[in-house]
Amino acid sequence: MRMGIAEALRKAIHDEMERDKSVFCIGEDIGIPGGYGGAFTVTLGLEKDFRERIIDTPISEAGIFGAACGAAIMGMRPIADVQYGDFLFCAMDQVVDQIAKLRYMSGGKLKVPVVMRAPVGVTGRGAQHSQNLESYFMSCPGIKIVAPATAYDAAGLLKSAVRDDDPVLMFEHKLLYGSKGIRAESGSIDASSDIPEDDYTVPIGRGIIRREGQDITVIGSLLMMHFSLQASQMLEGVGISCEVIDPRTLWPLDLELILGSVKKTGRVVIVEESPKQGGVGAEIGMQIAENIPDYLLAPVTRVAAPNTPAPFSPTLEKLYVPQPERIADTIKRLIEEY
Amino acid sequence: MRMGIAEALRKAIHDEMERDKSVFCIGEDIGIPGGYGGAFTVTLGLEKDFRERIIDTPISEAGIFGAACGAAIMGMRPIADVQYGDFLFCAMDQVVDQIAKLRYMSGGKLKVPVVMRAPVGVTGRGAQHSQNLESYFMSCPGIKIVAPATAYDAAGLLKSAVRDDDPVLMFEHKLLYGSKGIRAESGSIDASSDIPEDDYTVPIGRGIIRREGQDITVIGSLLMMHFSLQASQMLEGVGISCEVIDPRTLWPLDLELILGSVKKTGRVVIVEESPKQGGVGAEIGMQIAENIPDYLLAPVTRVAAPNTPAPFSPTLEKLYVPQPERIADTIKRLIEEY
Amino acid sequence: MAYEGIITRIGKEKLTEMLRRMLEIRGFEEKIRFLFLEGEMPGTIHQYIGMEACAVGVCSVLEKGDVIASTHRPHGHAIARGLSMDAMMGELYGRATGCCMGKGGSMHMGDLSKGMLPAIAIVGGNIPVVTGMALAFKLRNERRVAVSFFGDGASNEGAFHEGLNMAAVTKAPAVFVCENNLYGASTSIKRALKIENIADRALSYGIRGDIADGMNVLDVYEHAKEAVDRARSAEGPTLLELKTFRLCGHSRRDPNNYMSDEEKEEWKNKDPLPYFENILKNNEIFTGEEIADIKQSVERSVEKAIEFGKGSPEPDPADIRKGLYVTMEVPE
Amino acid sequence: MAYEGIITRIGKEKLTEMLRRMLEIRGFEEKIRFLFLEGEMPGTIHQYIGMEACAVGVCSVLEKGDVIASTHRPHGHAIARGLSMDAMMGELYGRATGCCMGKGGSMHMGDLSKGMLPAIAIVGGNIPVVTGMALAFKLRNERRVAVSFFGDGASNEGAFHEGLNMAAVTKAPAVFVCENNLYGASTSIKRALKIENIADRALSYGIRGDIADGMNVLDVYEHAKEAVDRARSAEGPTLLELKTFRLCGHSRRDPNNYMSDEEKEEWKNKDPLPYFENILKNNEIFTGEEIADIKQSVERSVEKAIEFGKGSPEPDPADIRKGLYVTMEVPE
Ligand SMILES: Cc1ncc(C[n+]2csc(CCOP(=O)(O)OP(=O)(O)O)c2C)c(N)n1
Ligand SMILES: Cc1ncc(C[n+]2csc(CCOP(=O)(O)OP(=O)(O)O)c2C)c(N)n1
Ligand SMILES: [Mg+2]
Ligand SMILES: [Mg+2]
Repeated sequence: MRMGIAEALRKAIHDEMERDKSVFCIGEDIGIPGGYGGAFTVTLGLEKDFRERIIDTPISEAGIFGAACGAAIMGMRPIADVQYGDFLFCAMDQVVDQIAKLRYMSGGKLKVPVVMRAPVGVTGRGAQHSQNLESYFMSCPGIKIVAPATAYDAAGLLKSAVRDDDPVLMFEHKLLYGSKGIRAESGSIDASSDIPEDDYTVPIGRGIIRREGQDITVIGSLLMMHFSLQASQMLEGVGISCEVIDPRTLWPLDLELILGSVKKTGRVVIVEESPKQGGVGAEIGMQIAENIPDYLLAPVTRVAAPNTPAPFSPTLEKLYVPQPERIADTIKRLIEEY
Repeated sequence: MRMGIAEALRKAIHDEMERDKSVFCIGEDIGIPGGYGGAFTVTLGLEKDFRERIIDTPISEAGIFGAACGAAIMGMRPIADVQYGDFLFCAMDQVVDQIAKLRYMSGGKLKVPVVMRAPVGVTGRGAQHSQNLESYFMSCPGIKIVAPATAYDAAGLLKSAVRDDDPVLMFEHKLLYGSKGIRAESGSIDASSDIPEDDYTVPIGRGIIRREGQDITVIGSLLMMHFSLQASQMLEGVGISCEVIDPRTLWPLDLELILGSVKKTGRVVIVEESPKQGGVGAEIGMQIAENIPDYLLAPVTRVAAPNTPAPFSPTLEKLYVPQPERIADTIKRLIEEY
Repeated sequence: MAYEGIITRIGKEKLTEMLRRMLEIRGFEEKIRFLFLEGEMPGTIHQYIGMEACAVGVCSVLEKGDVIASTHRPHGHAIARGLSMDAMMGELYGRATGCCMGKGGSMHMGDLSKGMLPAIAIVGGNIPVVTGMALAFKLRNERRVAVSFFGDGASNEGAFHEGLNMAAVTKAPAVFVCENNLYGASTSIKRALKIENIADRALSYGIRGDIADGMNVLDVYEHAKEAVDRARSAEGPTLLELKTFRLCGHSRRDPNNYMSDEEKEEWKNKDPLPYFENILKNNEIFTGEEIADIKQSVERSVEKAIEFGKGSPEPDPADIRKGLYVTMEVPE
Repeated sequence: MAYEGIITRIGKEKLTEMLRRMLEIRGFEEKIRFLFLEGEMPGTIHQYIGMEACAVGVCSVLEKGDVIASTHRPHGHAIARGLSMDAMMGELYGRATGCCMGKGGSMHMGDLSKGMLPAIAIVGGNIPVVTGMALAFKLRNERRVAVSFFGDGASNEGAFHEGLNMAAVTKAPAVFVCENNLYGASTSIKRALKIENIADRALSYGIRGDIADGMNVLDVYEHAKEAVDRARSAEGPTLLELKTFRLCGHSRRDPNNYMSDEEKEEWKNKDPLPYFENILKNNEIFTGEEIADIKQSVERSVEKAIEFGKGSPEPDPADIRKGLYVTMEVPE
């Protein structure tokens, strides 16, 4: 059935909760009758089937992620979420110091199978509701990071994450949810997929080539994957053939896929929605520059937001987020110059 | 006078508090009579001269950094500290969302001149007291990040930070403090300098060449600067001439200095004490790879800790932190191969 | 006659201002609600309809040098503190004339030069910041007060705990105003905390806790006055709980389906505006016609503000990199 | 005879174990203190001398399936919970035989298979985690209890507030044991909070607060029993404050110069070990000689543990990359 990301995630969570009694959801406003099902309707209605296992909490992010940590250690499979990724900062210690480290500190004796869900993206709400936090967690050993750009991947990765014995942090994009009704987002992009009725998973750690091409590799996650595809389409007209890679998992990176593509094309652009400084693009880019410098016909190049917080003004916001045009321009320039 | 970093910082803070009544210190155990002067004696005894302006707080990191933020906006010049850098995670929201963003959100109408001090380094205390948090803040627009490796720079940068109208985050290294008495650290490295009696500053945003060389550029901060110097000395014997750069400021990077050096040597190794993943080295390395790919005779190379938390065992810890030998080996290999 | 004493004490001039501000908030919020639903205004909004007595009651006791901090729901506080509706509307439209030059938006409304920190949309996030603002006043021996507005939901955040405790131990001249509107987004306080009165949490910090009727601007005024006076006289912070209610959705398009009809009805009957208007009429401060006149004038100001906002220039593209650092350009 | 009732209720076997555990803690801590000062042991330590009655009193009421979580000062809790001193010593020496295979160290002592989470050295950090452990028990309808140990200082952390409140609203079977030793590092509670009893903070969460004499293991036992029983019977969490004191420095080499001599003297006189020994002697549970015998035996165990630790193999260099992920190698 055709589903948007919100709907596909809802189904995947439902499936997992049905399959495994140790799965539960914990977060703010996730299962209030008459409420929203979380900030973007992902858990809407789940409380009807699983009242005990949809835990609505006070507004206490450190409490939520700490509780998820403890429950996971005791054998549960919590799915904890924040309404906006930005609020992970309020739970940062619990995520980075407890969830990510406890297993290592224990000498590998315990497990912390937490799933953490966090909506990201610059979407008309100003600086404190617009951050793409991926880069903050790229420095954190002990967690896996996934970032699905389609409904198929979202559901498949969610299931993998729930079944994974390690902590998994899943970034979702507000403009890709396809949330409906009062929770619809303006400026949304269609990320819906045909979701099989039968159980399936998408493996953590595997990227995917969204479009094959010869001249240049373009790497982008979440919204930037879609914008990269759009840019590639634009460039088709001028005879530039782009290979678009969706890493899907940011840690561990699917280096084999990435390096393989860049070996073929010799050029690479990494597209990020967040500021360039210390971004995910730095790590991906360095992996390429370190590992296959001899294949590079052009410098590894990043397209990213300016090194500022997100401005509110829609005009400025549009300049802030790399648009397909800007991505295409960069690619064109790179092909022309090298 | 010859001083270690702790002592030099103490003098610098004293000087600044004397010079400007709006400067005050806020933190845990920083000015308790009979206490420690903070975790590493930096503020020891300052309460005798400035009782009102040395504010000992409850154990409340979000409270400390939030309060520093508010006071700074109202015209004060707070110096806020955590006992170990790791605890910044407890204050992460206040640092990243408030301190770093409020000026931008205000349309540039207010200022947040906070100085934040955080000791880092892997020093025999296990996973939660050993993190080098630089990389977590490299993604955060709105703050400046400094990391002095010598007493001269520590005092000079502290003064610059206090006088700077923007928020400055200063990372200090536990093994470089030269703390004395009951607070001495085993395994310490001498980072003392002659500190002029007269006022001086070290500019934020300027790196320094610690040793000139021809064959390769080695970039390292804090303890890794000292280890890089040691590695260079080892390599002298085998005829390899290293240029060692101490960035001193991590954001904004002194790209002119770094790129200039790499243009000259054609090779670069970036040394980090923390895990390689998403590290500061990724950003520095990408800047080099993006900007001057044609000058590179060898791939930009990182030497870093493994992608794990810090283990407690001293044997493992020593393998975890890049030692001068490992740095030297990497350099040698690079020179041999390219 | 009820409220005679306080009415006399406050005086007609101030009462007029209070009524006007409350009407401005109501008029402003109703207008932009419409503009949002029409899709003409960008972003998201959290509105203050029904809570007007809280902001106006508290801000009416403040002096010029005082400062307030707000939340994701800041329009009411901004108007009550005296920000111009023009500059607010400019901000909502994301224009260069906005009080934050278009950089902030609805959730970061504020203007420090008017005594209001740009609002902090992280729930609970402004609380330690207000402690620090108050601390600055205390360190400089200034008789100024810092006021934090936040919700019932915010009182469950760690920042609330740390901020109040730190204000308590430093005896900072701060007032912590908890607008208890019984819900944090869709979550009833019954689910979020096991006590009836958030003011009782003051006991954890050894500070004063107090409660006022957040639907009655005069009651808010009296209790706020006591709290602010105490802070100003170095008697320490107060946690002041205002019992109130949202007569609107949590954020735009929220139909409040998680509230019962009886509950909505009950609170609708306590609407602070007719309540206050009646007191004023009963005490012969205003006639019905005079109030109608004020309403008309308010409506004109709101219309004017909308015109101003809509007609204002967009920020310059170069602005994106402006106003971050004081001392340097944004590095590439 | 004082304490007759409870002495009878607990019974000799358990009393023996309690005394032995307390002596083990004391003996262990005094020995490693020496080893640290000699520079023979790596890392840093926070010791439990003087607080033995707290850990032992609480852990004595726990059952096998229960779980505790500790802090930067975990040795006492670990011994009280029944971890082997050998494995602890192995950990302190950073050896492969340590209870965390040498990866944790002093501040992360623990062993979940023994009912103790590896200690969390972030002050206040274990509190929400314990709420979650208790929540797991509740969700599965298991009659198990989770216990958090933390200090007076920790009660000022946001994590305390969020963790307790969440336990309250979920009615999680948890007990929050605040060891109030009057200092957080060098900071007196007088500087850090404005109330006398941390137990009063329970009022903020609508849960039960209680206070026991942390220098008297029998009093701790009684109050802990009530709290644990209530948690086990789904009556909700308790904040249990134990009034206690450090009869040692905060961390190694700390001379406690921030404490007054009178204060130190006063508390030294309340040393929980002689206090308990006297009760046992007065109640004719043990003679002085029997106690001396136990002490000797404890001393031998500690010596043996040191030998074990020192003599244990270093971790394998490859271990550095082991035990992080369950499902994959550490990526390069
Ligand atoms: C730290 C944080 N968590 C969650 C949110 C999302 N959020 C925005 S408003 C809100 C409810 C706030 O409730 P309350 O504090 O009672 O204020 P009210 O909205 O009722 O005025 C939530 C959960 C947020 N902005 N910040
Ligand atoms: C979040 C955090 N802040 C600060 C510290 C540094 N620190 C370690 S122990 C300690 C004092 C703790 O006091 P308390 O909670 O009373 O426990 P006690 O040491 O007295 O047992 C401090 C400040 C820390 N480990 N974690
Ligand atoms: Mg509310
Ligand atoms: Mg204590």
